[in-house]
Parts: sequence; C-alpha cells; structure tokens
Amino acid sequence: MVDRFIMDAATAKGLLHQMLRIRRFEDASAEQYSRGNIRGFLHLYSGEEAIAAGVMQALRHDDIILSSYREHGHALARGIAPSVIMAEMFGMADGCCRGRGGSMHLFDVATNFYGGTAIVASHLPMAVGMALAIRKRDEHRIVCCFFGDGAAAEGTFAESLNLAALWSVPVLFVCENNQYAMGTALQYSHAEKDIAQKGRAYGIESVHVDGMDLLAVIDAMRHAEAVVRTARKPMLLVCNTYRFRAHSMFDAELYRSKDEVVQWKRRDPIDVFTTWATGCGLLTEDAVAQIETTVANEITEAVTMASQGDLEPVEDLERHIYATE
Amino acid sequence: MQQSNGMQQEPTISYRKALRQALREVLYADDRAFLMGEDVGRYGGAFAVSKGLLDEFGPERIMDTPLSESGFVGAGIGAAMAGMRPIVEIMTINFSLLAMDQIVNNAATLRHMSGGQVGVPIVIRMGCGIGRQLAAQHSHSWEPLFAHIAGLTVLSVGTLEDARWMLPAAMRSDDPVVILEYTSLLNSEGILDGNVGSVDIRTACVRRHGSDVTLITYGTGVPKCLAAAERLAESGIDAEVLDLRVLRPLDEQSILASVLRTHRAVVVEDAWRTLGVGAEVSARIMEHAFRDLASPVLRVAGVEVPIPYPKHLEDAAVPQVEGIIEAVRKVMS
Amino acid sequence: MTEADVRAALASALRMIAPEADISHVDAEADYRLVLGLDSFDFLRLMQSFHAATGIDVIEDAYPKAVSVRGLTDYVRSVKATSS
Amino acid sequence: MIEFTMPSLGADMEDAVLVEWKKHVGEHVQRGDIIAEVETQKGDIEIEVFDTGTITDIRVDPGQRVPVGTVLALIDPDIDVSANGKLSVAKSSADARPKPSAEKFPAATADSIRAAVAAAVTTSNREIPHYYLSTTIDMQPAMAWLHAHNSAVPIELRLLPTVLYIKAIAKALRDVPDLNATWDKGLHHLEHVHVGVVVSLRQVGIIVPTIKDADTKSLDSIMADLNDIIPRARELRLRSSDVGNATITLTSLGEGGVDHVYGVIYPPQVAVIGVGGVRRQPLAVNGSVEVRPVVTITMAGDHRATDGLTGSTFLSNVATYLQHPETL
Repeated sequence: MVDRFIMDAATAKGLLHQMLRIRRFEDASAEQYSRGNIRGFLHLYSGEEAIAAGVMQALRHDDIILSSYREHGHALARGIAPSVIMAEMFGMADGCCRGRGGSMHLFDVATNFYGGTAIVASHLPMAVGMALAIRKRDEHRIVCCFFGDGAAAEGTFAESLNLAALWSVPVLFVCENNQYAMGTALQYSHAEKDIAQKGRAYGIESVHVDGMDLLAVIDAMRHAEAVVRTARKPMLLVCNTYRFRAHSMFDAELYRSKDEVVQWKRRDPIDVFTTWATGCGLLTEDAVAQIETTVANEITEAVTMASQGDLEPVEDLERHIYATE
Repeated sequence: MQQSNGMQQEPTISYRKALRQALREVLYADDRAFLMGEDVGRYGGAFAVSKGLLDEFGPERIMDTPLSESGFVGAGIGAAMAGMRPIVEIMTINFSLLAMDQIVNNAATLRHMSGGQVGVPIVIRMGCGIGRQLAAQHSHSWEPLFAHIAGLTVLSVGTLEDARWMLPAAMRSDDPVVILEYTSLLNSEGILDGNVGSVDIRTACVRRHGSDVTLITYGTGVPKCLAAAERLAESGIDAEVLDLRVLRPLDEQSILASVLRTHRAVVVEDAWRTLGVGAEVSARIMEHAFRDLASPVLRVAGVEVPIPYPKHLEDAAVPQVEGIIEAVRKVMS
Repeated sequence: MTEADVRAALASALRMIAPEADISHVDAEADYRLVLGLDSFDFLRLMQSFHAATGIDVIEDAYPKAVSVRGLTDYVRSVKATSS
Repeated sequence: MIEFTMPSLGADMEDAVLVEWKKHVGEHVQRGDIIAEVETQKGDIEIEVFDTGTITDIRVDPGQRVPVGTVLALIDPDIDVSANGKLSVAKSSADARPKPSAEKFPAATADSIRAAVAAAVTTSNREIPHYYLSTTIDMQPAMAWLHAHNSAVPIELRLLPTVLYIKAIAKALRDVPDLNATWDKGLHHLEHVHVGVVVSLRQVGIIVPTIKDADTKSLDSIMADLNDIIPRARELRLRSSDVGNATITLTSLGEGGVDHVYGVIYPPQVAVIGVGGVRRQPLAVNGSVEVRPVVTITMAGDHRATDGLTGSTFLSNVATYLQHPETL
C-alpha cells in the first residue's frame, strides 16, 4: 500500500514549524558561538531546511539516518529536542552524547539517528553496511544517508554507490548540493558536474530535486519510497540547494560573491512554502505568527536549559572505551 | 637577512606567517615546486596559511583540489616521480588516513622496492594536534603512526624557527618528507633569529640547557616543556628541554648526549601513551644509557581515549604543564 | 474641499496618530476629540498632519471650529475663499 | 543598555581589526542585521547583531585592533511589548551569562498594564501617608504668551500648555530640593530633575516616559521630546532609556474636562503633581472680578519625606513661574 501524502492545514503548520525551528535554532547557534558558549567547528544549515523537512516527513520511526557535520537540520527534523542538541554543543552531559561529540557528532539511537561525521563521506560505506544488515535480516525499514556535493569527490562515494547497487540494499543517498565544498565551488571539484549522472554510472537510479521547494522534495520522496522501501533498491536524490551562512563560523567567504547569496536568498525555502500555503488558504497569517512565537520560546528555552546543564565528571573520561566498563 | 627574491625578514612574526614565508621562498626558488590541497587557493587556506598565494602565484602553482585525499596525494606522488617537486597539503592529519595507502605503499616504499630506481621527492604538510574542542575525529595526534613508517622523513614543527626554515630544507630532499604543523600554534608570535638562515632535518635541538633532567618532546610539547622548565627553575630544578624536531629518523645521538649529562629523562607528547614516540625514545635510552640513568625514564602522554569535545575533558586528556612538573618531581626523588 | 474630503484627510492623518480611532461615523457637528478620546497632544499632531496633507494652516483661534468635521470644513472654505 | 562585543568566530581567533561600521549611532538595528565588518587572519568577515534596538554609542573606531570580547557598541534595546505578555527587553534569546542590567518591566498586555499600574498604586497608597494640596492659577498670562508664540512659528513648532507645566514644575523643584528626592528609609536628594509624564494609552492604560533634565531644557526641546516619546509610547515601542528614573511625576488628565486631578505617588518618588484642564472661571483680579482662563494644580506629597509647608512653597513657586511664562 503506498502512503498517500495529504497536505492539509495541520500538515502545513507542522512542516512550517519544522523549518522555522531549524532556522531559528541555527540563528541561536550562531549567537551562542559568538558569545563563546559553543566552541570547535559549527556548520549551519540555514537555507537547506526544505530538504530536512521534506525527506524526514517520509521516513518512519525505525528507519536509520546517517548525516554529515551539517546535521542540525536533520537532527531537529528527526525529533531530537533542541535543548538536547544545544546542551551537546555547550559540552554538557545533558547533551545527546553526554557532551562528548559536540555539533558535528550528534547520535540518538532512540530516534535511529546514527550521527554526524567530521570526515567527509566516511559515513557512506556505513550506510551501505547498515542497509546490507537490513536486507539480510529481512527487515522492512530503510537507511537514509545525507551528504554534500563535496563528498561526491571522495573515493568512498564511488565505492559505496557501487556496493549499494551490486548488493541491492535499501539505502537512500540524499546529496545536498549546496554548490560549494567548503571554499571550492562545484565546477572546481567535479569534471562531471551533474552528480545524478555519477549515480547512474554506478547503476543507481538518480534524480535531481529543487531543494529550495519543500513540495518538490516531498514529491521526490514519494517516488523514493517506491524504489527504496518497496522495491528495496538504492536510490540517489540530488537536492540542489544553497547555504545562506558561511561554511563554518570562521570563514571570510572569499570564494563567493555577496549578490550570489542575495540571489539564492530570494528563493528562501521558508518564504517559498509560506507564500504557497497562505496563498491556497492552508495557513493564515495568525497561524504563521503563532508558529514564530512558539518557535521563539522553544529556542529560548533550549539555550536556557543548555546553559544550566552539568558537565560530565572528569572521572568518567575513560568510561565507554570498551563495552565492558 | 635580505632574501634574494625580495622577501623581507620581519622582526616579530607569527608561526602562520613563518609557514607562509617558507612557502613563498620555495615557490620562488624552484619552478618545479607547486602547492596542492583542499581550499589552499580561493578559500585562502583552511587556517589562512596560504592566504594570498593564489593571487601571487596563480592557479597552476596553487591548486585547489576536490575532497579526494587518496586521489590528490597519489597524484602528488605521481607528479614527484615524473620530475615535479609538489608540496601537498592535507588539511589536517585527521584526513591523512584516507591517503595512508598512497603515503605508505607508494611514497615510502617505491625507492627501496624498485631497487633504487624510483624516487618520490614529495613534501606532505598536515595541520595537527588538539585544536580547541574539535572533538575526536578532528583532534588526532598520529605522530607515532608516521614515525613508524620506513622510507619517510617525519618532521614536527614546534618552534617559529622550524616553521620558517624546515620546508626549504625538506624541499632539498629527494625522498618523501612529512611535515607536521600545529594549528594551535598558528597564532603564536616571536622574533625570528636573524642569523639562522636555514635548518637541517636530521638533528634534535636543545631549546633550553639544564643539568638535572632532560625533557624530551616535540611539536606542541615544546612550549609546554619550556613553561614547565621555567616553573621548575623556581624550585631549584634545572631542566633541559630537547626538541626532537625529527621523529624519523630519531636523532639518537642528541638524546643520549643529553641523558648522559642529566642522568634523568621524561618524554612528553600529546599522542596516546601506548606505542608512542616516548616508548621508542625510552627504549633507545634503556639500550644505550642504562647504567647512566639515576631513575627510570618516565613518559607523560595522552590519555588513551578519543578526544572529547568539552573543554574540561579535552584538557584532562592531554598532558598539561602541571603533569610534566609532577613527572619531573617523581624522576628526581 | 467638500466635507467628505475633510473627513477623509482627517481619517488618513488619524491612522498614524490613533490607529484605532474611526472618524468615518462621527457626527459632523460633534467634537470628535471627545468621541475618539483624543487629548490636546493628539489634536495638535492631527492639525499638523492635516496641514502637511492639505496645506491648510489651522491657527489656534480656529481650534474651536476645527474640533468638528463641519466646523473644519467651513474654516477650510473660508480660508480658500480669502486666499483665491 | 546592551553591550555589543567583538564576537568569537573561531577557537583560534584572538582579536580582529574593526574595518567598517555598517550601522551608526542613532540607527535602529534588528536581530540578524549586519552591524560591522572586521578583518581577521582569514579575511574580512561581516558580523551580525543579535539584539533589536538603537545604537547609542560606538566605542571602537575603524582601524582599531581589539581582542575578542571588547565592547564595540552600546545598544539601547527596544521595549518590545511582545504578545506573550512580557514588557521584556527586545526579544533576544536568553543569554547564558548574566546580561548587563537591562531593566525588566512588569507585564504589558492591555490588562496586565492596568494590573501593573494598579499594583504600583495600591502599594503606594498603603505604605505612603499622603498629604494633598491644590492651587488655582490665573493662566491668562501663560495662554496669551503661548498664543503669541504659536502664531509666530510654523505649525510644526507649536507648543502645548503641558510644556509650560513641565518646565514650571522642574524649576520649582530646584527651589524645593526635598521634593526632588526619593524615600528609602530616609530622604535621598537627587542630582538631576527628570519629570515623568503620564501618557494614556487609550484602552490599554498608562505609561510614564521621562523628560530628562526638564529644569535646564528649553520649552522647544521639551516639546521635541514629547513629540518623539509620546507617539512611540502609544505604539508601545518605547526604549528602556525613555522610561524610569523620573524624580517626579506629572499627571495631566485635565483633558477630559476634569478640574481637580489628585495623582497617586509612584514610589520611590515623594510627590506627584496633577494638572486639571484650563477652564474659564470668574476670578478676583486687582479688586474686580473678571472671567479668566484658570487651571488647578494639585500635589500629593509623601508625609514621611516632606510636610504641607514644603508642598505649598513648591506649588506657589509653580504658580509664579506659570504667571511669568517668558521666564520659562
């Protein structure tokens, strides 16, 4: 039975809430980084919200998710509480990994969220392996693996896609093509610029999606459901998108022009969806204002809880090295 | 000291600027030389070491690469085999594992395996060490890993002087040289000794003379040991600080010379204790200076855990000045 | 300027000063200050924006007339009559 | 006041050079606006502001290199009367570290303003023993002066009687310093004279912006302050610096035709002045009776701080000043 996707007022509100929560959470992350409460590397997801919301709404509770270091949007859309993620970034034991991972390494087995990784594309082979286990154990769930256009230049990308097709495992590769691998634009990284073409070369059904349009992502996911969940074959979804903020906090963005950013911001995924939804009466202005307020409170509360968290005791430094202790 | 190619010798300079001056010197000195790595050009270098070089030398000599470490390190090895003198930058040592096969099975092995026919004159630079709260995957200290590989020369840049002069010396080698630079030292500043025009890549160097104990270290350990030595001096212990500089091949002679003078040794490194550089140094001292030792060699090294993100745990996972002083007191008692 | 024009000018001025005040149904003879709860500060600002919009300078002596729509219209006509 | 400091953009960023200000003193900034550009070892980076308000002071000039954490500018946060009923400092997410002392105000939806005022008033009545005085003043000279002044200036510069009351009260406070004070287990004289002016927010209740240094300000600049503050007060967009630290409060509810207005003291102030509406009334003038424009000014005083004699001296000085408007 194929799930029919129904877009009613409640769904529209839910999806807008998801995207706004991600956007405001990332703004708060930037603020707390500037104030010194978050350290290390911080890669923000602003501008790509439609992909997280659009993909995640089609996934089930027992589906497995792996992501890269630009993972806050995925983690929030998957249901990890903002306060838990913020606490993790504050290095508090109340964080999802006891504060040990930080922004780039969010794990939450309860929601089957198997982390962010800081080594580009190193999670692709793992995604293939988890899907292999699903096939061997004849389970009816899928693996969804998020990565960027930069990862498509890694050896592990090629090896993983080949293995996935060769072993026919239920893994959905979602490439968030935000046009830049850190400071290197797509055309300076890839001779073949069409990443979907690379997927087809390895025998994997690959399609392009407008990553700035939530409805387009939702539509693509209906097709992906048929291929990966029903036919249990791998698939590559290349979502063309753009990150509104720098690669990470300490980046002078020498590699892109300011008006290129302005151009892309004109198709802000949140505005695109809100305009459509209010246009056809699914959302009212009051509803939007109400969501903004609710989100603002959620984020304020998350920061407050994070700042009042407790550090993991130094005595626990060597716990969890091995399963025994 | 005036450089022929119009490079000024600035009095105070940062570790980052010294690295950049070294790159400019070698690129001017040899047109076979070119820099290749992720975001070395348009982005200006992940840590701004190569900022401005793309404008100065152009895209042929400052090459941005895709995220394909195995690919472009292997390509660098190939270019070296075919007559170029590439300087390949791996953004941080954490990504070097992706290129380990190329470095070990090709760069380090070909000369010996081809019966002396094929050389690989390549320099591979990497940013190393504990950054600041970059979590486990971005905070590795794999000096022992590289120091173990036959066929490589492995250098550890612990001072301003080495940041400025190690690269030119490495470029003169016909064999692969790995230079480990430390991101946490990039902002440190100081005065470059004017009359040091170049350095060798064979010997260790005594950074502080002392008579009671020898602190043997490298990289980020150098500033920590110098700080420890200052504090120890206040309580009447005169510590010598020996900067290994070259982790492969180890300068055994300088190590033994120092231990023969002080009869006590503590080896300090951020890397994990088991099978670290300290283990090798300690074995060499035991083999050649056993009877001159007044007490066993002690090692102050990283706690054997993946480095955690929060500051208080990160600080607890690597040696601090207090830990070094404590080890010295033990070895003195 | 007809009475309707005067009422419209006052209405648009009021949008900035007292958005919730609706002058469209106020009786032409009534003192709209009392009906709409405008204090002397509001009234001065109203006269200032009326002047900006229409060019008519309502002098203080004319205030007693200007406090009703009809009175203000008569005043405007008298000013227009003398100046043309 | 919120301090905008040099942000820390990277663990190894220790300082930066302020290249250019994109916003300037007096400009209003929204959360997320680009406020300045700084130069780091990685190149020039635009830095954003996380609070909404108005820049009141720039502390670092372009070209200066300053360490992370240095105060670059001061921002006067908007009084953002947000829907969730909190007259809180403009909506910036809670700062993990204690913020500089931005005053917190009581709740501010329609009913909560009324509740807040009620609360202030009731405590005021309960604890403070009030004494009441009033005087009726011939406003002929003042109104004549005002009329002459207003006919000689463009409509934008016209003055209202309120500015005369404010200036007269302020000058009279200089003469009677015990009333320009606060009571906190003792009388504490205040250096400045700031007059709080009660502004009605129509259905919502009242708010009390402050005219600072009203004793030295010209009538025109007092009027300019009113023109600036009162509209913003009505739109509930006051700034924290607009409100509070008044040394005395003036209630002039005379507009509604009420003659005698007895205010209630706002602690810790020690007096409140009420001014009724100007009305025409027969008055004995030089032995004959004339119909004159008059106003009744009342005063409620805190009996712990001052007594009726001080109050009456004060009111008679106010009357004298009002009858010589040219001296204001």
